[in-house]
Amino acid sequence: MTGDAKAAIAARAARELRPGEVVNLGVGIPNLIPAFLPADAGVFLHSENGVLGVGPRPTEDELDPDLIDAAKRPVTVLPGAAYFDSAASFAMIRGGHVDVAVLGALQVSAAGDIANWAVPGKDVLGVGGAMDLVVGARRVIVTMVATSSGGEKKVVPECTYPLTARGAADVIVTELCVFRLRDGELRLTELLDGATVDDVAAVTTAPFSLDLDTEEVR
Amino acid sequence: MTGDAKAAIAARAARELRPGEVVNLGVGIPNLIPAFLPADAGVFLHSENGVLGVGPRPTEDELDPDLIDAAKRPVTVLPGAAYFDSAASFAMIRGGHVDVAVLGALQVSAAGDIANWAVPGKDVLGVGGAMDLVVGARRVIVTMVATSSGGEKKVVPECTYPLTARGAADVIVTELCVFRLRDGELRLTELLDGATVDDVAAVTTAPFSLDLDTEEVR
Amino acid sequence: SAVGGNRTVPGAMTASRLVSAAEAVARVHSGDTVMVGGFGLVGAPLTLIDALVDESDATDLTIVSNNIGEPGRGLGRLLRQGRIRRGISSYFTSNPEAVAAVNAGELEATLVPQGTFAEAIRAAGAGIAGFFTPVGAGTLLAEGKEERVIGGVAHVLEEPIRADVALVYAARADELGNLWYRRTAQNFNPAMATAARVTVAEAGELVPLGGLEPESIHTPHLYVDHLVRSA
Amino acid sequence: SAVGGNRTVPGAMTASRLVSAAEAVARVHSGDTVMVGGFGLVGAPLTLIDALVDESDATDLTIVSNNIGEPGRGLGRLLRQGRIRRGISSYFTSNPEAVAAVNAGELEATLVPQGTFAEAIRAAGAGIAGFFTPVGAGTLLAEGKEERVIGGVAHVLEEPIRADVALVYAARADELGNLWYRRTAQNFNPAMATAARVTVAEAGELVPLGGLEPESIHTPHLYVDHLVRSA
Repeated sequence: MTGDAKAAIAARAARELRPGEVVNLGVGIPNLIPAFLPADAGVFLHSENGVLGVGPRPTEDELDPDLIDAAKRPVTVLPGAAYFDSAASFAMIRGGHVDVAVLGALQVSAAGDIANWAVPGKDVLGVGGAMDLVVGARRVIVTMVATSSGGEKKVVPECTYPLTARGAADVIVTELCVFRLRDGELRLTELLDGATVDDVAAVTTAPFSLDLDTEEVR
Repeated sequence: MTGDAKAAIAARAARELRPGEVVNLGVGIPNLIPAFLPADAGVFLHSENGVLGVGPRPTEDELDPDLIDAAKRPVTVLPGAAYFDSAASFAMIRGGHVDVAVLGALQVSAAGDIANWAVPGKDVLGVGGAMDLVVGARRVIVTMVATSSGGEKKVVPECTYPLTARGAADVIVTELCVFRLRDGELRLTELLDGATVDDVAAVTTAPFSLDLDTEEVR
Repeated sequence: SAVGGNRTVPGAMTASRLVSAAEAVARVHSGDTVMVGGFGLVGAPLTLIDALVDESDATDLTIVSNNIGEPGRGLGRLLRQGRIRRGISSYFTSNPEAVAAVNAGELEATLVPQGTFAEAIRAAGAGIAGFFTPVGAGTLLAEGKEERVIGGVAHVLEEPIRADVALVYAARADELGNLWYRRTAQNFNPAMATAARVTVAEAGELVPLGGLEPESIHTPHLYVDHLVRSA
Repeated sequence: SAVGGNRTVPGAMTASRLVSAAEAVARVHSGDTVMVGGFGLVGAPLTLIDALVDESDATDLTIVSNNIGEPGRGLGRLLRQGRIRRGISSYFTSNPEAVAAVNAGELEATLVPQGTFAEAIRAAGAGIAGFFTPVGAGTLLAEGKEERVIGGVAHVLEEPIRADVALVYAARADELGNLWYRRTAQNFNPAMATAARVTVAEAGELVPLGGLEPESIHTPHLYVDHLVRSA
């Protein structure tokens, strides 16, 4: 998968975010999203290591070892930003006060189950805030390429990888399409970049319904 | 009971407090204690409405409507004081970080059960922080006159008033004596102001043992 | 997400967050549970309470507040109007009219130890569905609650205390709704701001964006839906 | 009191609260559980960690920390000495040597979701004996834990995470031990400061009494037993 495709996924995911929303961005594709947010997007970025109001990457002069995001990258903050401790930060997440979490996944099931932290047979030694975010955020947007680098299809009838949480995904954005979980059902709501339903079906083992007509323009 | 007797109880209770300790004082007799603390007592006063480092009562000029103690009286703070919210304040109490709570009681049992918030047959509509304090504070000192204004004895075999907590009292200071709960047993450890063991026995229905010899000088 | 914690209205744009007290209390509907900050009247959102009394018809309310005001002051005014069906508090006794209303069968009283009250409100805001505390175990206030012995000590299971609307007071707010509380006027306000679907903050003073030290913001703006200036 | 929460050593007098790093880490004994603040190395008490590595023989330690340092840095140094028996963390993966130690059977790993990790540490400090959270329910990390359906949603009962000694870092401390944290160097430090029998705070800067705004003190001094200056 090319960087261009990943950027396209990020660009489409960026359009899911509404002014005023508090958004937590995971590592990988989600971290490309800020580049696609318009200047007046009005989105507040939350990082679970204890900051609300994350700004752009710092210049050399702005670098501060005490100011990082959850991916441990140096960041800046915008006016009106706040710092808080990890218990308070996760209280925001777990209490339902973060509007959107955008994150990558290894598999998403037809019921919205997410597997994004562990591969069977490998070490399961790092979970970080993944489980907290997918359970606590009001809306969970999964951004991922439709197949793994090994060719495995990722939108599946049932997750076979260790679960992060059940029924947690609300939206899935791949390079081909947008899926939405509505009424407990996986629906294909938008085709991207000239993809066809057949293109999507070819890389999707989960059953899904077509709901293209009802997709709202945002 | 005269104000002098109450002051004497407060004076004796003050001697239970050690330098560096964090102490929460209840309404009534406990609130007389600061007058009996030497200037170098080194005690930090905690008030459960959200302040550590309570100082003397304010002068007219120092009065600040935003600065009260849990008895809703105006106070001042000392250098190094901190303010915090009620959840944080009670986390200190309930987590065992307040060294001493000094409070009044209606009854204390031979096992250290405390009843101090409700009288049978009357409204039970105010508990405040009483239960949190007697359960959470490391050491609980009960200060009270030995009998109620109606002549009822207050150190009893079993509490008949609604309980605040079981087994919570560590020390009881009355106008006649000091009792300590040691090894689950109520022990008379000190006679005050010329009182005799018979004087104490006359107003105490709880069984108690004599432990006068082993009382440490503080 | 699989689980709904508290669902506040998505944060509005900066400009619209500041509203009148009347507009703010219009978010309160009959039958709602309303949290009100303050320890006695210290730190209580008096402008919002007065607006609720004078400019709202919402009735049959459950009030979550450490006290039910004082006679004819703060929530005591709402009580006199007979619009409070139930109170959840640690200390009704500070308002004799609240005690009288309970005895007359006009006010349902749920008494909670003050620390459990604060912790249960925090729990609601933090997505905690229940917690075990030794406080209250074996007392009248544990009646009807699940008990469990943990480490040899009796504990009681307490549930979170949530609300539809929280009315809080902060000495300072910036235009995004970040809040800073002064001295002991903080009390229950920060926890309550996290525990309702809709949080309205009354601010004594509005400061420009950046006017609050980022490390010293007590309530970050994601908890605040509407801002009202103190009258 | 009927119940012991955490039992720290009674606060020492002002003058004696400031100690050397070597004196402070002498409070750590073999077999102890030690909490160490920091998100990665940001906000980690590096002076204290280095003293633990170089000036203490305590071994067979259980380390509670979000990460086990980095290779040869921070707690990664202690790991190389083979003095960590068990780690309780949300992310071992950031130190490949920790992963290798687990796979070699030299390090016992307890993996906890990061929010549960923070909340469980707070719970220990706040006297909460257990809490129900939906996070982790139905996953590998809920194995062996009590599950309960609350409001139609599966929850797991989590226990508090306590320690014998907590090592935390704060940018500023006053002479009583009040602490103020800077930017994202706050992270797990405030919760950990509440959750151990003995709390040692490393301070980047010591300020005079009154030098911290009383509303902005993140960790009041009653949580701090010993203060150490950063090297």
